[in-house]
Amino acid sequence: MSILVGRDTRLLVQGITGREGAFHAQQMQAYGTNIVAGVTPGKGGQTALDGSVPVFDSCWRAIQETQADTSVIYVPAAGAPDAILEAVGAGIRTIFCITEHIPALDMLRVMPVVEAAGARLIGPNCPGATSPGRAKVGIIPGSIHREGNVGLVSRSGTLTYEVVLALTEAGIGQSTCVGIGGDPVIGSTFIDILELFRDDPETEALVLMGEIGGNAEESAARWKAEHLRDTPMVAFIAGRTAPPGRRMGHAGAIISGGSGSAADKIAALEGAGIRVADAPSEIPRLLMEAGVRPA
Amino acid sequence: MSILVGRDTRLLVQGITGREGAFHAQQMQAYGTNIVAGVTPGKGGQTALDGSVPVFDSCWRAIQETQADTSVIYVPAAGAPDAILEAVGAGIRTIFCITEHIPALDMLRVMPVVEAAGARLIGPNCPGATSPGRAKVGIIPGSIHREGNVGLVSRSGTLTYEVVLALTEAGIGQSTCVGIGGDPVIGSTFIDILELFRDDPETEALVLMGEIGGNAEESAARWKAEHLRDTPMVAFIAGRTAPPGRRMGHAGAIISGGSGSAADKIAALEGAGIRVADAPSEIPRLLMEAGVRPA
Amino acid sequence: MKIQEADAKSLLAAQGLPVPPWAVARTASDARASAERFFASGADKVVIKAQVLVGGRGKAGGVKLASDAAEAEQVATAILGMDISGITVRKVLVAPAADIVREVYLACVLDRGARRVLFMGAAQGGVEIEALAAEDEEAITYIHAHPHLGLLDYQARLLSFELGLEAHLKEAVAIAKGLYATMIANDADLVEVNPLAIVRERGADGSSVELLQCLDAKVTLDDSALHRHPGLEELRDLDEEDPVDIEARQQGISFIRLEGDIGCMVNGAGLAMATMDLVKRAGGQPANFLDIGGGARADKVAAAMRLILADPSVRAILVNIFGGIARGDEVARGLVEARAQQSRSVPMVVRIVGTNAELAAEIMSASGGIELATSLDDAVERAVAASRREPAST
Amino acid sequence: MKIQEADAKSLLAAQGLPVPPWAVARTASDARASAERFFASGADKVVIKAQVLVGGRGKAGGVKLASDAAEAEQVATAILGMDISGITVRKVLVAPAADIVREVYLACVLDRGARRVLFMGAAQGGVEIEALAAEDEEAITYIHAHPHLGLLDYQARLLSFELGLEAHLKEAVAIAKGLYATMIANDADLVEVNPLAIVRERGADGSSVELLQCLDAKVTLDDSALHRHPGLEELRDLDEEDPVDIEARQQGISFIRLEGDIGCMVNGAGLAMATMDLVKRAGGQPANFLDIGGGARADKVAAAMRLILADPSVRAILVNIFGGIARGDEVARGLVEARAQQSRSVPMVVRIVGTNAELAAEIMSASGGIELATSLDDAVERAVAASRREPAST
Repeated sequence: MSILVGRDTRLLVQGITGREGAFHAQQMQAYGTNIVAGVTPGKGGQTALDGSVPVFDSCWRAIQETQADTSVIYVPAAGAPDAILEAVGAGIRTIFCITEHIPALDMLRVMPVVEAAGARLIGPNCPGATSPGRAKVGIIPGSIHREGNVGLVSRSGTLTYEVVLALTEAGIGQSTCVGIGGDPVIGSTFIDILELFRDDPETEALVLMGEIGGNAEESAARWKAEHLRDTPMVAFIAGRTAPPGRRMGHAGAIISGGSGSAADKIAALEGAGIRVADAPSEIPRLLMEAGVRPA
Repeated sequence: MSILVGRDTRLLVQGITGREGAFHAQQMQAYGTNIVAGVTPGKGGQTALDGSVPVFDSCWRAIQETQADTSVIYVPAAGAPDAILEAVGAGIRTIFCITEHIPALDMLRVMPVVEAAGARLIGPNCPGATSPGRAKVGIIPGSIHREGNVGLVSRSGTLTYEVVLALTEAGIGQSTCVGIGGDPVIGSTFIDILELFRDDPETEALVLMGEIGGNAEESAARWKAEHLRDTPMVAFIAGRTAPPGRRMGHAGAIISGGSGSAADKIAALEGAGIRVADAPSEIPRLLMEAGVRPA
Repeated sequence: MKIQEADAKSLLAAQGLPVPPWAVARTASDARASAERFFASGADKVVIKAQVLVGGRGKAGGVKLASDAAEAEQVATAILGMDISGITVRKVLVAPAADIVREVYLACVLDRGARRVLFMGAAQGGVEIEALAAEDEEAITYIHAHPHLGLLDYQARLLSFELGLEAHLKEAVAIAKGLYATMIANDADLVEVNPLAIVRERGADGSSVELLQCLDAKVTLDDSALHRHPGLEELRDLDEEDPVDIEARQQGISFIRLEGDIGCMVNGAGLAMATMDLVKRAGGQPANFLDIGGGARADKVAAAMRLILADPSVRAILVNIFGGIARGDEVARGLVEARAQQSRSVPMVVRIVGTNAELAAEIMSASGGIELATSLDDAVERAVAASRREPAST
Repeated sequence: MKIQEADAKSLLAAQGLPVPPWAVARTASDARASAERFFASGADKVVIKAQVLVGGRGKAGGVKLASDAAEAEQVATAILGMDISGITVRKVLVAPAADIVREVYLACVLDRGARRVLFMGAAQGGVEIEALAAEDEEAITYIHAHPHLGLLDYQARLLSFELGLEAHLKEAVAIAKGLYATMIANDADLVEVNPLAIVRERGADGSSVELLQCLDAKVTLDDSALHRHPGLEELRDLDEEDPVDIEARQQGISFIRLEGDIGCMVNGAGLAMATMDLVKRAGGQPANFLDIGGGARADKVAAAMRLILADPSVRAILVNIFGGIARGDEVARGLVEARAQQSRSVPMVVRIVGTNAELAAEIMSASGGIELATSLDDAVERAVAASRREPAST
């Protein structure tokens, strides 16, 4: 098994005819993801991916015709909040928003609608999720994965790839790798994803990739201590050397008002019995010390 | 037992220092209702009802100090939507809004907040509810009641009193009498109240007072046929002789676009096995024919 | 409150919606002058439409085309003064006739059951939505706006696609959102554009362009919200209102004149309807619906009495007051006073129950000329009987 | 984006909030002229405040009173050019000094965890909220605005009562709602008024009146939303920005200069932070944070190289690119090109992995002068070693 995306996923790609959407749709399909529909308003009736995927004017029509159950959004920031609302309104319950630079107040308005519908949003400004050997949704390079039983959740993009590659090279496969995004306001938190991993029988160990800013890592540490006491878990926090008050790329990555520092996060994680790696390359070793067996 | 209001009710009166609020607070207290607090912003620290009830600036403070669990609103229309939101925000879960002439779009904005909090709003533009011998909340004259086992729910004000008096004079007591209000957008429907009566062991028969406009009576009839098959129920529909297209006083009482007529409603009620009275004075007889015994 | 088409169009235009130009005329010569202006600015024909607040004006002959100014005057002459469902036409709207490619229907309305604003759209316009719904329910697209965020962009697009307006997507989205904006800005219950039309116009370079226009507009306003839109109260069409309706409104009395001869004065809308129903059931004919409202003060009672007696058909008056907020003695005093000022003698049956009912009975007995009833049924019976008696000579 | 106090005050005033008059001066004589105007219109004293985007200006001596124009000029002279936390003061704000009765704190901020706008209020103003929170958590009232309806009336009242502003309820409610309006109108992350003060003013008749005024204002804006507020981009204070920061922004590169000597070029913010951390762990000192962003094109790579080399302290460059969206060969080509244009010779260690990594390695090997690393750890070690080597003579 896996979480969020898998062999049963029927994927809808919003913005499939755009440059980003078209490129990644091709990559996802090549990986084996079952893309059943695309949506670009005004291009209904066309096809994408060499005629293999029908394009619709609206999510509503796309779902009526294809029973898509998961959506991924490559729509530019100005239209992305509406694209999320459209997916929710059409009945999609798992939505990945890859788009970056969505204003935070737009997300504040969108989230209550997502929640009221009982839908799950991952992102925005996230790399998506890959269940190796099953499906990938988003932009994580498919080639770096290996099938296995380690679940990974991360606030970063390329740093996630770095760790996935390190795991794969060490012979440690992954059940699902999830990037939740680096924005201040995101749809799914570490805890939301950890809950899914808890309920996945194939996930036997966890990796959490955090960074400075906010207190999501601290909350996740408390939750893990309470609900996942027996699952081995290793973490990494990026930004140990970041100066306070400066935004480190991600809008969410800023140490402000004496909170959000790497030191606080590491202390919270270690306090919850989670080993914190000094470098991404250390993570495989720490997992093995915690009992994970490479293939 | 009874529904909505009873001996345990700890009532907060919003607008207690206004003309209407002060008069009805006195009436309610005289009936035996446990009024624990009043709210009028800017008059915190004063008292009402001859010093027996403290007045607070906010619902939040009132609840902190008095553990009020039910609220009744006598605030003018311009401030009433905010008063509802304040009660909800402070944690009150049963709110009666007596105020009339609240714009419908204001209620559209308020209702999702009420629902999201899991609160119950009765009204606006409603006379409130009385559980005879226990408590009255709102403006229904206390003297017309008699304790008993008939539950009454109505869209009207004085028409409700008419029927209550007829029941009382015929020796038929009431468990609770609830006026849900005659506006197009109201917080609790017939069905919401019927559900409460269903779960009240003391309520053995029901009276539903409907009127033209909308289709709340039709929905209630279907619900009753499905969920309250064995409970005797009598109904009355006001407006049999009303001409279409004219608003009969209540903003909600209008026959439009071929729907909302008394004939349709009566047919739906009778189809659900509910006896429909031709006159309010007939209701006691129909109840007795259905097995209700007068005291 | 219903408002005239021309006023509804102003409200739409104020929200930036595309409404072709129009003029309102009260006389045929004004209509001709307006038509001349439209012909001068390039119109091939003009349309002249009766301005009345009732439906069915098209079928009644209240909408006509004219090809030149003389014909416009002739048509306006025919329409002005026409009777449509009992309303005399006092104004016409004059507008250039559009070159219509296709008509669709678009409206938003308060959906009380769902507690949402409901958009309704149909690819077929120009017909009544109720008729269309009865014929083919599938022909109508229904979408609920979000209660806080309004009509979302994707919902507006969805409507546009379902209406077959994909070639005009941006315009159609803006119009749908504009309908919502009109609703919110004015506290409307209903904003209907029927037809919303694709019309052909000549571009600056002589080529033909197609664009969307709101050719008709219907807006009804929430009476409870009028006070916060002072400008909208002015749109009330006093021409179509009875003077008694105006007085009733000013007094805060709900009053609707009917065909019968028994004047009713009741407190509470539900009880007022039930009282009417009982009159009819007892073989009488109610002359009106009248809800005097809460806390009926003496002056309000007197005003209600004037409203009832303004109807010469009234042969008996039935007063039914259930005192709760209203105090019976005050109502009684008002009745006695009104009775004293009454210009013609009409039998009056009064039933007052509730707060201070005994005091009320004393006051009325002392005054005389008022028949007291013991119950609602008794009051109704007495009033029906009274309405059949020969009027006493004054 | 941070903006200066004077600009923040303009944004508040634009929402109708009560902000006393102010002027901005870049020279002491301008400050004197402004002070003279305020004295002429009745001020007893003026306050002169350094305009810098860092905190703690009060403690640093950047806020001073003056009792006459000469003193104002003297104070302005002292403040202008002053260094506050590494920033040179280039502007001062001049305003009439208020007669303060009491100061409170009021702010709204984006609460990321709750996904709501959070209002914070304290009856004690003029101090830093973090300090106050650390001292007495109970002293602060927290209220979340509704995500769609904003700060509700009752919430604004509640804040006002908790802040002890019951004597100014209407004003306080309007100000709290105005803070929210300022946030929404400008897509702000933070709108802070500290102090919000009850000030005493002379009324027209000479009597003294008390009213609420926003005496200081701090607003930060959401960079992701700046594009939809074209006017706000102009508020960016280029005086306080490094020229390299300006270039970085124009290129869409996230760049922060640090103290060290190893220039870093990385794609992705998380990986860029991790790379810095690893450099420090290996005993080196990163000279910067640099996230080149997604799909790093050759020209962007060249620009990043210019940004890094503009720092004379840089003694080695570490490039770490994990190709996903970014194609390794394009990055390599950009690096080779930039290397060719480089004015001074700095050792460069490159690690490229992912899409087209082999092709990238070929391109860089062919060019020469670039040290290729096999892993991130390897790259970091090599870069730290290179930073310690004596520079080669050019």
